[in-house]
Amino acid sequence: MILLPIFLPILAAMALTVWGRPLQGAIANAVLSFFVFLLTLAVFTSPGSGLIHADALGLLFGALTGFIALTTALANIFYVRGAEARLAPPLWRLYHALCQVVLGATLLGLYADNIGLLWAAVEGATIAATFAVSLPRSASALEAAWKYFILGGVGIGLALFGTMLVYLAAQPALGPGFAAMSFSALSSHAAWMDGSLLTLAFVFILFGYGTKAALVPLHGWLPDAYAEGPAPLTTSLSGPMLNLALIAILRFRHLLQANQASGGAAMPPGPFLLTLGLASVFLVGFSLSRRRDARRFFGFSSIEHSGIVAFAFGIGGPAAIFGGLLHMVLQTLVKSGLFIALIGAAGLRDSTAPGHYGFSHLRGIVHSNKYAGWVLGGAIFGLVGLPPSGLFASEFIIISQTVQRNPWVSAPLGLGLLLCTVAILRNVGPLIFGSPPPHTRPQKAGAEMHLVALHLALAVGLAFAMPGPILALLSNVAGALQ
Amino acid sequence: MSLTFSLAHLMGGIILLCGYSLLSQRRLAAMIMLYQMQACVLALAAFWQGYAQGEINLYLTGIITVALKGLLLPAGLREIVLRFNLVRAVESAMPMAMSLILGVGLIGIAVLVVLPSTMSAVSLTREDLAIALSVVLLGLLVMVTRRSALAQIIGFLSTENGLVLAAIGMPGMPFVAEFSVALLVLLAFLVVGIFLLRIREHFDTLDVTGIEAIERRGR
Amino acid sequence: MLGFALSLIATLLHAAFIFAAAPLLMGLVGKIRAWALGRRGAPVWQPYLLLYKLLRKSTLVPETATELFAVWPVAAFLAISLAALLVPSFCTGMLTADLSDFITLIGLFALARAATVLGGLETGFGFGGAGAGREILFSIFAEAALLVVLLGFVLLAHGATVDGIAVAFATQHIGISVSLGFALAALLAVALTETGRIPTDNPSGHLELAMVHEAMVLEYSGRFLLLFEYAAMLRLLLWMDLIGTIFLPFFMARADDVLSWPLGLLCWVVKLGLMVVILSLFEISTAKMRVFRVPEFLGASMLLGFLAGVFLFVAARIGL
Amino acid sequence: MVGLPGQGMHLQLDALSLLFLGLLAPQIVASAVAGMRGSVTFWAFVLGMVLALAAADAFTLIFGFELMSAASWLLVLRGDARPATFYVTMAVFSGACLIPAVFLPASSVAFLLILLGAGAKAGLAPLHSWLPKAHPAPPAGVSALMSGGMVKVALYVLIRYAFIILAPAQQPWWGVVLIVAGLGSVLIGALRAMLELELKTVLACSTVEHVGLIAVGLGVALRAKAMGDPILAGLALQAALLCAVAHGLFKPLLFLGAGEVKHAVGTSSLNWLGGLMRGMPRLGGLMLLGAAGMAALPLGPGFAPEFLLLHAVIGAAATGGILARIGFTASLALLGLGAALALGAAVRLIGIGFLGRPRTLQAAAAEDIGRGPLFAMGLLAVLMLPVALLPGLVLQLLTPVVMELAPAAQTPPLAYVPVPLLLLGFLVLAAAGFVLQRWGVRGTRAAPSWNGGFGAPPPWLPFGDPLTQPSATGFAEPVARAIGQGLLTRDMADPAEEWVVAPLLRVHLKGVRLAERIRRATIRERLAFVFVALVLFLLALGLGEGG
Repeated sequence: MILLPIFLPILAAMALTVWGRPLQGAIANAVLSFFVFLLTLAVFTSPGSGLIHADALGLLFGALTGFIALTTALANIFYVRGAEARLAPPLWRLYHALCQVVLGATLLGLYADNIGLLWAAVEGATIAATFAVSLPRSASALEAAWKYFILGGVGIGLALFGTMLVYLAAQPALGPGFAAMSFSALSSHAAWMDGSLLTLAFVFILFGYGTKAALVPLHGWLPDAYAEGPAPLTTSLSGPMLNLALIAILRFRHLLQANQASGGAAMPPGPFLLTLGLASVFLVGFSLSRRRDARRFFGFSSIEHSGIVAFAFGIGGPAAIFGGLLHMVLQTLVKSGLFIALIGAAGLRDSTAPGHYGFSHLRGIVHSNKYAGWVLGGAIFGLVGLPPSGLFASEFIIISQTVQRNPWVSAPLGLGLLLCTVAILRNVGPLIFGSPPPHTRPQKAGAEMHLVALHLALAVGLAFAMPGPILALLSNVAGALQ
Repeated sequence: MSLTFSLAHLMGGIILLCGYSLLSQRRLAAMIMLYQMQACVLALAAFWQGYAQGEINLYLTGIITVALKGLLLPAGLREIVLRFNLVRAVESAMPMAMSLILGVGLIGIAVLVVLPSTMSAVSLTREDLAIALSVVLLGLLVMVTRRSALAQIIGFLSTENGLVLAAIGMPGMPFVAEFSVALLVLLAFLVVGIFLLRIREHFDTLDVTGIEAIERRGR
Repeated sequence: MLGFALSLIATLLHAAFIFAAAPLLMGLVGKIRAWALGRRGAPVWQPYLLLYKLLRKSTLVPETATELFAVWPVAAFLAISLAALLVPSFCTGMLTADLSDFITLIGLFALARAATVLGGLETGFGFGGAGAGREILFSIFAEAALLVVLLGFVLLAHGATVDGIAVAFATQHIGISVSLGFALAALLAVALTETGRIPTDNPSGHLELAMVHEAMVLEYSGRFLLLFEYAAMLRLLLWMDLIGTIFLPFFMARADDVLSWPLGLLCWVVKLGLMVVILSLFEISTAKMRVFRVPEFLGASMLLGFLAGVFLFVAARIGL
Repeated sequence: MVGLPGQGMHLQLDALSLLFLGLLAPQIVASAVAGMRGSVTFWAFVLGMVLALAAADAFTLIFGFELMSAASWLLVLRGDARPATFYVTMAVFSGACLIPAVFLPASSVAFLLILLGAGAKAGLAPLHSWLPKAHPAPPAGVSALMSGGMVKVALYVLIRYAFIILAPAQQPWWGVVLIVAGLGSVLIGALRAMLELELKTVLACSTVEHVGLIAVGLGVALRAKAMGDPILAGLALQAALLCAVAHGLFKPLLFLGAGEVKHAVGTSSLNWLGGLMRGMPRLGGLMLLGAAGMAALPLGPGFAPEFLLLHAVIGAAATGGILARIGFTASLALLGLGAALALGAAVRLIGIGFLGRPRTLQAAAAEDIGRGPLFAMGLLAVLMLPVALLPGLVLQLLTPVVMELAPAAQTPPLAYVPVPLLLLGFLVLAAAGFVLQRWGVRGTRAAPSWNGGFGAPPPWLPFGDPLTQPSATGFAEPVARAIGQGLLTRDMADPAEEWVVAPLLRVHLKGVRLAERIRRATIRERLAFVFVALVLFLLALGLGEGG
């Protein structure tokens, strides 16, 4: 049962590589994603067992991933209709196959209860994503893919080393064999593990998966990859991949914390995470103000949010972890919606080719289509921690926890958030309400804008009127992983 | 038992030596040569560990290693060098002596971080771990200090050798063969090099700085 | 009951006196100046004639003026006469005693000033605007200086009403302190500015460019001008009352015993006469200063008032 | 459950929040009637303010506060995009100061953070320079609510924390800091109000001044409370609260009026107005009332607070050490300067904008306001009457709030009683009227104005040559020369711009340059970042475990 959502897309990918015109591929992709979404919901009933069995965290983010994949695939249909001429049919097939591979690999990583499988999943997702980035075949796209490949490859290598070190550190507790690679076993035996080895392992894990999560200074690949690849796959669908990496970091951090809490020799994980988190927030805060390309711009903001989440994990404690997880969920919803809206907006300016996402080109969307303009504006506003944006709740929790547990780092965090918020909001004016480029005529907005509105509504609802079950689920996870 | 460890150390030492002397090379051919040697010794180490631990899939790992990394990849690299008649000399971002000193420093750090760990009830000793870690770091150093893409790839390959060295040392670790295969896929992508070909189409040299020309325009 | 009746009578007397004596005061000043300059000068009752003349003349309203043209003279006159009613002249303890808070007085001055300035801007002609701007500039420093000076009095008298200050200074022994001297100097400077006398302004000047007070009422005529003129006369008397009450509170009558009234009245007349003479002599002995010297002049007075306060604290031996 | 996950949001009303809500209500009605009814953002803005005032927990407070900031940012952005970024920067800054502050234990750090956060939002010097830019940007109704309401919400937060929540840790010097900031705001605000040309900007600057007055009152009260001086504390609190009430009434009135002027004339720059009293007498009369309050003239709504405040400062100068006393003497002088400048600003607003001759044909042709705005402004004007004529009564209504803020405080009756003054004035007027009617010639005669001897204007200038009448610039020129050059920068800009904003911008630019350098790194350099970071972490790890 649990294997279905993982391997259905991966197997279907093979078929998609050889079959179908672009539009058919897109539709098939959407249908598949729909089934996968249903399956991710079904998994709640039978979490499976053994190598692949999903815990609460995996289930939650699995469902989220399924949802994002579905909406992205739906928006992707409009995208393909608009941009069909831009890629050769075989490349389109490859592209849709890659969408499914990324989806399957991400789910595998989320559901796997084995650090080795997790690593393999991340590697697969990375390679697929690299391929996808290189698809447009333009010089800049190839260059972006090359960067992605080199940096991602190094990251994967480091992650593998860390994984092996964790295994090694678990020897005193669990001895050789699969047990020493299973999260559940590890976290229950963390106390008896070799603390110093575990710390060393955590550093490598942090750098390995931190590269996937694009924490500064490991972020080098992300902006270009976002900006150059075929939009839906490399932007909207990559949110779940960031989540996967962050969740991996969270799990390993928990091992370290548990070992240290029970008198082990491990160092506290806080300082490492706080350093990278703050570095991310600050660098983004300064980098955002000079961006002229929308996708690159919001790529940077993804880096910022990874940084915030890492920071929250670094603060530690159930509440902060809760805030971090909530932040991941909300930011994934908003960001994916935002990119869908961005593609739609670029469509309104009748060009969905990469490179046409420059702010100068998208100015004054509201003049092209009022609804689209407001939705896009709402999505951008949703990225900053000002109410009624949902992120206000998570950032409020995180900052309050920071003040209570580690007051001195709250000052730089506040400053960094201030920089990022202002840098994002100062683009809303020109982008949404500004004076449009000449010969801009009002047009009909695609139906994908409704998807974006759905995303935003979900984000706000989850933040300020969280249903009891989800609340219980999240707080249990946070309590277990503190 | 002591023989096991001493031989393992010996091979580890040789691998480290190759990794270190990669730093000092100025010619692509020599770097490829060194890498090939490193890979072969790695294969030997894999066999030896397999014999010592009685693990079949370690033999498998060894076979894969010698077949692909010992023979195929170097051949591919040489092919690339010949076909694109790349600049044979590798220009370095920092003075050779400097990078050598850094290399020593890295080894020191590796020892420093491994030292406090108590390897109780583990066949892999701290020395092996330190060696593997040093190889990994040295490989990264090569990637950082070399300007030509091929040299960077070689650095990456030797990093990956370090990983496998650590992997085969792991007592009864599952998936070791699978890991090495997965890594190999990565390397294969690198070296078979759709990228190199593509980049070849667009740029006359593999020198990565050439790519940055676009980047510098700022976006 | 009797006390109330007496103080009511005293208040009415006070009102009658000030409204009657204001023009006379102006006439005296002019006369004495003329004498000191060796001229015969206009008769002392000249101001009464002036007022009567204005009363009989027809009142012109410029076409460019708005409906509020008539409001400003009334408001100015109202504010000044209110202030004049509040400041005790010959006796303390009048009905207005509790209202005569110093800050209320300052507020009434501000009200009068605002009305005059608006009157100057009413028809939108150049001289009015120029005069208004200068008036505002002067007032800024004058008000600050006045407040600082007030502080000294309040600290000495433990009360903020002019009446209370007068009573306190008259009864309890304050003595001649350096701070009071500073305060007097500051208050005089402010008084000269507020009443528009030399050196800050020349009431008898005829060059519109140099005018301040006069410039603002140039467009007014007839009854409106009368109100302005009368307000100016009242203002002079009011300030003399103020200074006299605070610095020379000797022999001031008390409203609730009739027997002290004559002496109080006499002293009041003497005080006024004294100040008139001093004012006249001062006016002929100095020249009008340039407009942008005035802020320095008033700034200095503000500083004096400040020093008065400081010396007060020092004299009271207050530690850090 | 709505609100913070797991905690929800809680509301609760006490005397303080009721006072400020009551202060807000007429403004909201007025703004809605004046034309903001249809805007969703406006109602979100209102909701934010109400939430912040009625909040019982930190989350609700911050949520409302930030919602208020966000909504007003959008409104400013739609009005005029230029100041929006600066505004949102300050708004987020105040949020970033408040969120930590509400979670810190009662301490001086918490107070300073609150002061920074709430002060920045209220426009206290030196963090005020955004206010004269942002408040004029949106439609008049919003400007009115921002000046009259939003600023008050910020002050409410300041009051609630400084007087109630942080009371256990209170120090006398808290009050001193507040007083200094307040005096700075008074001086700069009043001076700029005297010099600015744009009508709405003048009003915004005067808002800065009044916030300063309130802050001085609060500071004196805070200091007195900490030093255990119940009378002074009561007096100063009365002054501050009454000032807030009065300002909350006449400032929205003035802003609405300014909006109507812009609507009728097409511009609200004083140099292009003039003679509006003729075309729009109703608006002119209402504006005159508001200006009287702004100038703190006796018998107007603004005088009683000023009166109380000056008495409070005098009272403060009568206590404490000699340095404190000298300081209060100086602050008295500064308040005097501020009051006179405010008078000048108000007179200039009326005299240049509404009196005199029209400077443009639009100004000459301006038509009077419609029913909606008239009702809105009339409502505020009517509510001003009790504050103006029965301040003692209003103060008695404020007593519970004073008691809540300073339980030991004593509230003596107000020494300034307008009614007898009014009576006296009535008698004087009656007498004067009688004389004039009895002996004077009756009636007036319209005649061409003397106009300083200028010749009659040519026929194509029906209202005379605008150049021959004093402009707003010319009217303010003496003050600009005498004081402006001393207090403002050379180009008559706000010193806060030069001393606070500009340096920060320079630092930010440095950061941006560095970030760009990092972004432009080649692949090798990016690898180097990763590598160096890894080595550093390992080094830290090794040393950490070694030591």
